[in-house]
Amino acid sequence: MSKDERFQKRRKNWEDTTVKKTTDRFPERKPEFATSSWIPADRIDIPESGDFDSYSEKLGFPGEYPYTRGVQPTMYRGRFWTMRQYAGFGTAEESNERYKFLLEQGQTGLSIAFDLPTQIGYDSDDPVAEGEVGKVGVAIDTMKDMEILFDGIPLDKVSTSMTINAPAAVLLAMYIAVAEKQGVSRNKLTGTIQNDILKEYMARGTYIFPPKPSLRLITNIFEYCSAEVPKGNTISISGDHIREAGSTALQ
Amino acid sequence: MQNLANQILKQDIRAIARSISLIENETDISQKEALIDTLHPHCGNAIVWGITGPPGAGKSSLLDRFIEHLRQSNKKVAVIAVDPSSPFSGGAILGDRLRMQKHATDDGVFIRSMASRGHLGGVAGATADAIKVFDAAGFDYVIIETIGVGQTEIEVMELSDIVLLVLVPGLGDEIQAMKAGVMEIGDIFIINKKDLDGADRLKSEIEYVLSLKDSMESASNHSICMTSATQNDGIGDALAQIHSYFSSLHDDGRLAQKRKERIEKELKHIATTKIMASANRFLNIDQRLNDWVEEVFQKKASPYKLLNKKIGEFLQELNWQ
Amino acid sequence: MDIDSFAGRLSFFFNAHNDLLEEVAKFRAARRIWAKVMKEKFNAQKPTSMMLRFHTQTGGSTLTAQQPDNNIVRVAIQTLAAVLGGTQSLHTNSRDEALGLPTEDSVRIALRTQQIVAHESGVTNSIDPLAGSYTIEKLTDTIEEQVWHYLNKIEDIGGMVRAIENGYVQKEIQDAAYRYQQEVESGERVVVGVNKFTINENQPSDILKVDPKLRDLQICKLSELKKQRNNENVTQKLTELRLAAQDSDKNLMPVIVTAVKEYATLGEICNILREEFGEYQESIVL
Amino acid sequence: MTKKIRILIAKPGLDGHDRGAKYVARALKDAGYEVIYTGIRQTPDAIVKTAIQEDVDFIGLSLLSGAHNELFPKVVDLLKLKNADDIIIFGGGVIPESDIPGLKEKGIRAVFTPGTPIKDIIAYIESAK
Repeated sequence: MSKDERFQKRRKNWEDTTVKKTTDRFPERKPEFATSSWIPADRIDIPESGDFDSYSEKLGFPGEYPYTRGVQPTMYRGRFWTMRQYAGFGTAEESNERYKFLLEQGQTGLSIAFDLPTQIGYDSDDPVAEGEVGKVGVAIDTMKDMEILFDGIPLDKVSTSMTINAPAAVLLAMYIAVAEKQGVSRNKLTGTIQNDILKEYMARGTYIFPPKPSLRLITNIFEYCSAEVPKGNTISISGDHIREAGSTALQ
Repeated sequence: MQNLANQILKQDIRAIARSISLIENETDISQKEALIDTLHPHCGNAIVWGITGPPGAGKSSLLDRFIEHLRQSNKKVAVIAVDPSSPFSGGAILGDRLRMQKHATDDGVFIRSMASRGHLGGVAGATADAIKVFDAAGFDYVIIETIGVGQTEIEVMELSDIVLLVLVPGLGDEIQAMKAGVMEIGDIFIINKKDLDGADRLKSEIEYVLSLKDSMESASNHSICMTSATQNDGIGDALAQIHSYFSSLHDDGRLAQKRKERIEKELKHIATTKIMASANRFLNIDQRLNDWVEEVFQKKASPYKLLNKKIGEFLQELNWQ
Repeated sequence: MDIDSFAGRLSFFFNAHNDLLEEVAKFRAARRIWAKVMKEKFNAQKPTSMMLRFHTQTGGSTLTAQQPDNNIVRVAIQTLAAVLGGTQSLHTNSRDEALGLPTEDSVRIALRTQQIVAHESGVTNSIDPLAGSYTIEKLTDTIEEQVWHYLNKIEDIGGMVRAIENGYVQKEIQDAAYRYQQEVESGERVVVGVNKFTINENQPSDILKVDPKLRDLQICKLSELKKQRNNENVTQKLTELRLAAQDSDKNLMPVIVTAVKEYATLGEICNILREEFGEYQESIVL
Repeated sequence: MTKKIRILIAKPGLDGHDRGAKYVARALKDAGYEVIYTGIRQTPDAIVKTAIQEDVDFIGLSLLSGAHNELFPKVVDLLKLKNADDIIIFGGGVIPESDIPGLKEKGIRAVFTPGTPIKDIIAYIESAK
């Protein structure tokens, strides 16, 4: 089969527009990429011939619809993914120590694990918390604990992900308040709260409220953050826990 | 046995639980019969509700709310929640109480899950006698939650003073259910999940079917309630209707009539069961059935003639003639 | 709300299991489906609304308590799956997480796994390097097709909230879980070190444990704080919160922020919301 | 008729990971037992009262959060208090081997860690009933 020029044309168009727009602002990690034996590695490999329309419709180019090949035009040639270890246990003091260790080891983002009473919105002194305090994550009762948790960690420098659903509004509020106390204004904060309540009902069981008020809380967080914390991702929709509950990849 | 019965009358939780197992297991039939006979004089005070309807209608959640309200007026409530046994393994997963688990620590509530163990009719074979245990133990209400498969669940009608039929819009089987005659068994119709689309339409459909029925029968005061168990909406209203329905049953003598019919069915049932058991024993004594099969197979005897003769001999032996 | 005003702020949370090619195809299919749904169904205009960005966690349920060091290899495969699938961020599980909390050593290895894939494996040199593989593209298409089938079915039921309420979703998940577990038990599905290649072993002794006294300590801290804070202000903020909760047009965030600044506890705030909103009861499917 | 074995499968504590508990419940049903399932977040008190009302022969406790050392023995103690310690308790979940002797000493008769084939649990029930 002879070469189909349309593929190369499309690729050039992609390099000149989508890629260029990105590389102008964020250059790639290295000027040139190659394998261990110095075979040059192209930014992307594409067919030379074949069904051009099907390729464009199903695969396309990174950073372009339908994003099958990735959402960023340069992907990991630009920068690596965020290495974000989910961690937290015991008291705020112990977790703070672990976070500092991880940041020293080259981790690029923090991910906070909360204990079950915190995830379900109970204080440590609640009778139902017996046996559970600090077990699967850190115990947070008040903003005081949150202050200790992030002591010595500049919140404008790290991106923080909090795995919390039902009481997300409260923990986000504490996070914002701690940042302000550190002198970091809320519009400098980056991160995510995993705030996908549907998942709780389906798979993980750390729900508190019925679906309707839960959705209201999520919407409230959304609107508040759009105005006040523009850099944060406020919701993260989870396939993980549903999979952990045993669903197949398809589901 | 007297001891177990006494403990039941003293509302001992463990004794109640154990006696229901005794009834279910049928390991010792004479013991079970003695127990029920001892309890009999103490029965008849509890109000018995049956709650039925298709799976997913929210029977357990609704029941959970009813218990909540009945407890507020300090009534003691027992629940018998029936789930199907697997026809293959004989095992069962009994999960109805899950939705009522917040009452688990309340001593005024007793929830017992029961597997059907092959019994048809939406309840278990042990349900009728279990009701008596709770009745004698002083529970004000005994509520039976049926399996919920629909058409065949008529037995609950024979066991309860009032049957609550729970329906829900959108299951697509409303009309089917009406045709199949499930509607006949409900005294009170409860449309649960009333906030869903189609609830009002379902209500008018039921009203229509009831009006047809009423034109054929006289004296009917069926009522239809709309509830949402999850939102705790309409529960008090539904209860008020159930209570007033019960008062009317009581006042015009239908309750006594119903309960007598229940006893009649029970007696017939016990008689048939016992005679069946004797018949089985008779047929299998010394494996004579095998001999008869051989005789009939070889054309040495014909079935009616043979059995008329043998049964005649048997009854004579028993001095029944 | 306008779809473009918030869709760009959504991110997904996936996990990566051991079936490398299927996992890569899953991530690619997910991006394509999301883009189509946002564009065609919700009429999104902004490209960022159509971009599915996701965080990946390696599959906790794939870790085995038996021969825990094998988990390092599993996590490495899962890391590759996430990276070849184009993840935006990644958490790698530690080898000992089926036993308890991870130790510092285990956490370091888990992080090093990511760093080795990033810096040494070379898969980060070209973008989407598995594209065009017959197998990958077939899997991607198949997964996409079957996901559409599920989405349509859920739509028929009346949406996700409804599908959860009537137990459809839970049942589908449950059935898959049951089937998986039965395959493992029958040996049809090999789990190395669990149902094949087993050894007699003792569990490692260096499992990190949380001190059982920790709750007492935390309770102490809490009661101390409750004495020190301005309780009048706390009560007032909590009352404000209750009023705001009763008014469905109010945004609760600002009042929650002021309440936590007064050191109102998580439980105090959530209890008010519990009283106002009620508590969810699970619809369980067995 | 023979007596049916009834088993309560309960999840004490706050963890919501009920995949294992549900799997065991379903498998025990397939093995012919009557299984009562309570759902998640059950207090020891609720578990014990449920077990007594349901007149079960066994209680299977499942816990993944690590609170087993506190919560399992509490169930045993409450059963004793109610004179119902003829009910046999077994446990399962993420339980380090080093905790098992302590749990057994406190009256948990068997502990099944992740990966235990269901036939082992059935064999245990058959031997203990």
